[in-house]
Amino acid sequence: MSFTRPDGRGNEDKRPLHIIYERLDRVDGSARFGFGDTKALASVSGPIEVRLAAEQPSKATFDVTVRPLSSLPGTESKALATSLRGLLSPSLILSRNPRTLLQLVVQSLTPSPIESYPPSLAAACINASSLALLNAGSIPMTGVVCAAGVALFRSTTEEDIPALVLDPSESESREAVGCGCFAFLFRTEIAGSQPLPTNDTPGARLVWTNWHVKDGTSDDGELARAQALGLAGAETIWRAIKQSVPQMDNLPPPPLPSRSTAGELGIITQSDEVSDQDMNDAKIEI
Amino acid sequence: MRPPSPSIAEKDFFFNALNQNLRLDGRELLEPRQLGISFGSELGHVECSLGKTRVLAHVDAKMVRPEAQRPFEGLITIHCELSPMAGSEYEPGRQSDEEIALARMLDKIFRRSDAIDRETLCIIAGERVWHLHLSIHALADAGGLLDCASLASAAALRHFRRSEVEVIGAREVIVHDSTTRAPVPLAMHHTPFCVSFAFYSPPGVGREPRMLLDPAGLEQRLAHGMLTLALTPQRELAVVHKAGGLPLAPESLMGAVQVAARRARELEAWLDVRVREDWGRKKVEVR
Amino acid sequence: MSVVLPGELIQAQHKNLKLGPGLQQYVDLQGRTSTVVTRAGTLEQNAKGNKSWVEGNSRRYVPAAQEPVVGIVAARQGEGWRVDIGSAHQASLDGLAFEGASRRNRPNLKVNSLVYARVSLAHKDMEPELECFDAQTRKAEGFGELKGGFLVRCSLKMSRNLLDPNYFLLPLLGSRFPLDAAVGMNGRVWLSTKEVKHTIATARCIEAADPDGGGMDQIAVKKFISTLD
Amino acid sequence: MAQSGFDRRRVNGPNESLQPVYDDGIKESNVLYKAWKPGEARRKRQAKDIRPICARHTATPPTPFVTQTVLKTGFIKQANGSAYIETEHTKVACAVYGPRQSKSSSYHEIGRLSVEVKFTPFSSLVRRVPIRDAEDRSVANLIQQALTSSVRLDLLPKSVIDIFVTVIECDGIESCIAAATVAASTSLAKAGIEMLGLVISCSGAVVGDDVWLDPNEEETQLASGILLCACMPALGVMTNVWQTGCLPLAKAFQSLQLCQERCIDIHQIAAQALHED
Amino acid sequence: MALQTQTGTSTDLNAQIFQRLHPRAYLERFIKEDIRPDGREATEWRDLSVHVGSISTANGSALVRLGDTTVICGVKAEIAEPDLERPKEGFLVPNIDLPALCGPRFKPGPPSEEAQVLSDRLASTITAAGVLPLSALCIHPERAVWVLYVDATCINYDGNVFDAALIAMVAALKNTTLPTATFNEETGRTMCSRKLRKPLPLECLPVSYTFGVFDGTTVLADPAAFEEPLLDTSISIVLDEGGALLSAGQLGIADKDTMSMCVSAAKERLETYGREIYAFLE
Repeated sequence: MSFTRPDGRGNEDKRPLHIIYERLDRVDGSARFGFGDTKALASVSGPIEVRLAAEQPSKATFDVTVRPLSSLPGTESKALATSLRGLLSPSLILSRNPRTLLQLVVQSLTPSPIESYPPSLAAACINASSLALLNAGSIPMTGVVCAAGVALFRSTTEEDIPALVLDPSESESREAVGCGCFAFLFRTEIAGSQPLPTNDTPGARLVWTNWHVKDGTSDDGELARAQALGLAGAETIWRAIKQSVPQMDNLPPPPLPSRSTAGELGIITQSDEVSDQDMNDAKIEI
Repeated sequence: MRPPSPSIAEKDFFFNALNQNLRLDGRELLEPRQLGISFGSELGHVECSLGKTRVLAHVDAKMVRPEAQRPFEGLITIHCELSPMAGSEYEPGRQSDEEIALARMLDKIFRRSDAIDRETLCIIAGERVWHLHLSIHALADAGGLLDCASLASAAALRHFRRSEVEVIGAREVIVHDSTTRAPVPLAMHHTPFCVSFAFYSPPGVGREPRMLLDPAGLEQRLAHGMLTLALTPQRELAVVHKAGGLPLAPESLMGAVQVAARRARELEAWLDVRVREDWGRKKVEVR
Repeated sequence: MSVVLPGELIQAQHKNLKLGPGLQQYVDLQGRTSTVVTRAGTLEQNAKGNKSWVEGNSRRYVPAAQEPVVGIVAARQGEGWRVDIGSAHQASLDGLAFEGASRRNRPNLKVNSLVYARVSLAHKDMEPELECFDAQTRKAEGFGELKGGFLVRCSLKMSRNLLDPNYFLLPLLGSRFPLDAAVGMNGRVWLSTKEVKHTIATARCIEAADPDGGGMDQIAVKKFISTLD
Repeated sequence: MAQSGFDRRRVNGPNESLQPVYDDGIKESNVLYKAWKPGEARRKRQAKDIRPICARHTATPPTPFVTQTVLKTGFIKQANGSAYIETEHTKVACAVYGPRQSKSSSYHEIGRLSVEVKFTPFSSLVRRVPIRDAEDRSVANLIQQALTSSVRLDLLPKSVIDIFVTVIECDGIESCIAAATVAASTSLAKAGIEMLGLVISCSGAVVGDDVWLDPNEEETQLASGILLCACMPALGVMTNVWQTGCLPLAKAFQSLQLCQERCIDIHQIAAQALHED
Repeated sequence: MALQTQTGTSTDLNAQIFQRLHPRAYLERFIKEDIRPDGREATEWRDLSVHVGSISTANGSALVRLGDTTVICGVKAEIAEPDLERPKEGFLVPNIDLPALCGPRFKPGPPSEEAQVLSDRLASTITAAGVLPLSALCIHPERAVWVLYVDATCINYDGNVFDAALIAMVAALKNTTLPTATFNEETGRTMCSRKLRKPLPLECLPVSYTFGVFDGTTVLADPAAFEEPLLDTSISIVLDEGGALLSAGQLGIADKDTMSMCVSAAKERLETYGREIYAFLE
């Protein structure tokens, strides 16, 4: 395929992944996930006390809030929050903590159009949520949900060979003929009929599809191919998440509050520690 | 859901320590917590930390028609909603008192104090102006949320640059991409910085309350009175806000203002260096 | 020892493998059992190899029977108290679940005071229950009201570390100044020292050594302590 | 004019939008009475006629004065009772849920009748911004007033009966309230709730010397006053009267009488609709 | 089907109580017999009817019935200034209301979460499918554009409101006419002429086909209100009038094959019935 991407990536290349456990002070788990500049931050609290009106007798109430980077959340945020709740629920064993609340907040860190979250940003929100849930470690899980965005381009010059690309940037998803997000639940199937798998990646099952094509396509295989590419992307994310687990512990020691070097009022510039460039200890690039 | 109130042990120990001029995190009475800042890849995206308190501020601009009564002025909207990410006491969909107080204070500090020159946001009088959206997201509230939010806001406003625009004829407007023409920083009249103090009534009568700069979580919750000052490095006061019933002598207030003024100068200098550093990095990228 | 994620299958080598936190067993239709991971962390095994669990960290306490906890009395309730132990539901503590307590002689706990107690009942459908004695011997065994001192919060893994007699921190601090501590599995540690500054130093060391906080090792903590005095 | 602002629970349009203005200066509504002068007769129907109810769905011969209203009951599957009424352009749907347990914690000796009215945004010529406004509430109050005394609420302690009305299209607000009242009472009957009688409602507009029954939007605008009456024809009692504008006493009484007479006819239709189900 | 064939009120009542207390078991028993509680087969659709133009106060309207599910949609056209960043584009503002009237689980008040999510899905489907180019709503660049408020109301809820509402919205748009409008630069006002009304230049007429997966295996087409809460997975396939895929949405665990199966089931339905949906008489 002669299609070339603006940033020079191959069709099946992701942007660099960022996984950072944020250790936000007032929640039970938090993490940031990014595909290049497309980033989201998620926090999880729970099981905590639930309001009586939302209490469920046989399982924990799972509450999801999604917030855009700019302005106020509208129906697009509510819709993504509802999808997140639906697609993450199969990965959670909510029945273990009845009459409690599991609270997930996802903060987009990337500007998005008012109408909707582009597929890669939605995928970043999903992956950040899974990381925050893993980081909280307080709700047992059946597996891990990972997601990736896919976009479809049709070349006008050549004879109709559509190009599917993984992890489209915002501008790519705007210009693409079609785009969407696919989320998969990675878990070992324990249903009796299947042989017990021995390889290291557990089986994946589709939990969310959100695929739109602008001019319509009568090619039945296109959706399946997009889904397969999404799965390939999600698999590498699953491995990256697994690699990141040791980072949940052990930050490098914080700089000692050495008053001598600080200003008169004790201002200590911590920027090097917090800024993105120097997060190497907590970041992996794949 | 509110966090449970501090235990008797914590409360007693805190006041014992205070009597010995000791703070729980080892700070001096007038020593602030560590500051941190990081910038996003686009302009106007800043995260600040003050100890464990963290706030994200984001500024963007959109062209709109001005209000009929003020055809020469741009618009500024501040969005500030607290989510449970900041703490489980902030419930989604319900406005808490803290949220209202925070939003009001930020409005006073940045909008009503005329921090930004709104006339420079005008493109064509009566036709087109810039509408700035400042969105504040509290990521973690471990005390001093307002100070951190105002610092993040100031940083985001300083960091932000809007696209250069060119007016051709009466109505045509060309917006230049940041790659063709350098974007323009906001014209700010002044940058107010917010500094908070906690006061504790001493045992015995007639003695002045003790004062702590930049109270953290437990310090803030056990405070008998709070004082928040927003002031510019040029020693102009933008906001004075006292909460809690504790009476203060004028000297205490003046003392606090002196400390805050010094702190504002420090913050200004620090922020200036940070923003310039980041801009230096970004310019290299643009080329 | 290997890193695992929820949904991964683990191979059970031992015949009578006992499963600890983070592992769950399923039996399929053919009667085969499989063991699946339910939380992220490292897969651990005891020396005998008959016990396995996933070591991870968490901040939120989910009550488990027999675990010691530090609680804050939230309210009086009938003959006893409701106690906040950091879990979703408050625990109940009976007025008679103390050493030497009788109908006429019950301890008098004030709201917001601290207790060191053991979880006597933990079930997902019931509110947790606490007791401040050993139910067999009816002896306090160190449980009861915690007077004075200070309360420090930490991650649950730090709690487990502090309860481990081989862990360096409390002995290290104890060698420098007299220190009383009651460690709860719920991420709460009660401290008491003669001098205020020693409590502050201890609290700061716990935070610095917490894998969820500073993550310092023994050498770094030693250096850190020397800056505090 | 729709001054919506940002509503985070809906898909939003621009901050401000205006109704189209036409070059002939005529409002879209003034079609029938374009060159009408005071004193002229009612157009298209007799003063005493109401707009047709029924007949489209039933084979029964039309009642005099009342020719073609659609009144259907039981069309909302999950409701305990429901009715749909259509009189030319006015279209109202109503559902009754209950009696169900009252959510309020305090004990009430008698049941409560709760009425909620909603207008669709496209129900009138000027778009209605979909936010509950004062009109929704005052219309709900009028319907509740008309119905309350007909229901045996004394038999339903601790309960609430929810009546939900959706106005799909409204051509004359008073007639619309009357239609909604008929629909609500029919729904209550359909739900099997014990009642003293069906409540029927009719409105009359005083235009010059005439009383025009069941006025449409345009006729309402010509009227010097409008009277709305609700009654239980089976018992010969009135349950609600409401009047706007300024009317001489004699005219008011005349309107009231005409409305009541017409209610008897509508009562027949409602009863028939219930029978036919 | 033992449940339905037995007669007598007490058995009916028992079946009703059984349905209410153990909805899952109730549905399972039907599915085992390869039939659904309302008598349909697994991939059978309910009857669909579309009526347009009955609301005189709207610029266009449609009433759609899908089985008992009834959705009415009205389009109101107003005039506004365009967004300065998109000076030649009008606005299309689709919303759906699920009033308390339409079913016992809905409450009066502002839109429920369900309604918000439905509105958003409808809006993004209509936008992504390119039903109406927003440039067609331009009256005068930068000064005046049409705003089409596409408001749907569900008046009878019996499941699968998304499919019914999408058809109602598209049909109402197809039924919509706009007066010719001219912007007067001197007065800054827009004048409309009543004589010339034009239909909207719709470029695509999408239809959605929704399926649910019950018990991980059984795919049910066009789920009814009773079935909806018992489904693990919901799948919506949107096709244009030629059968080309416009969007695929799915939430909940699904196999790879399930998706393609639903796409072909949707196409089959389109072949047998879909083409006449928007062929109504104006």
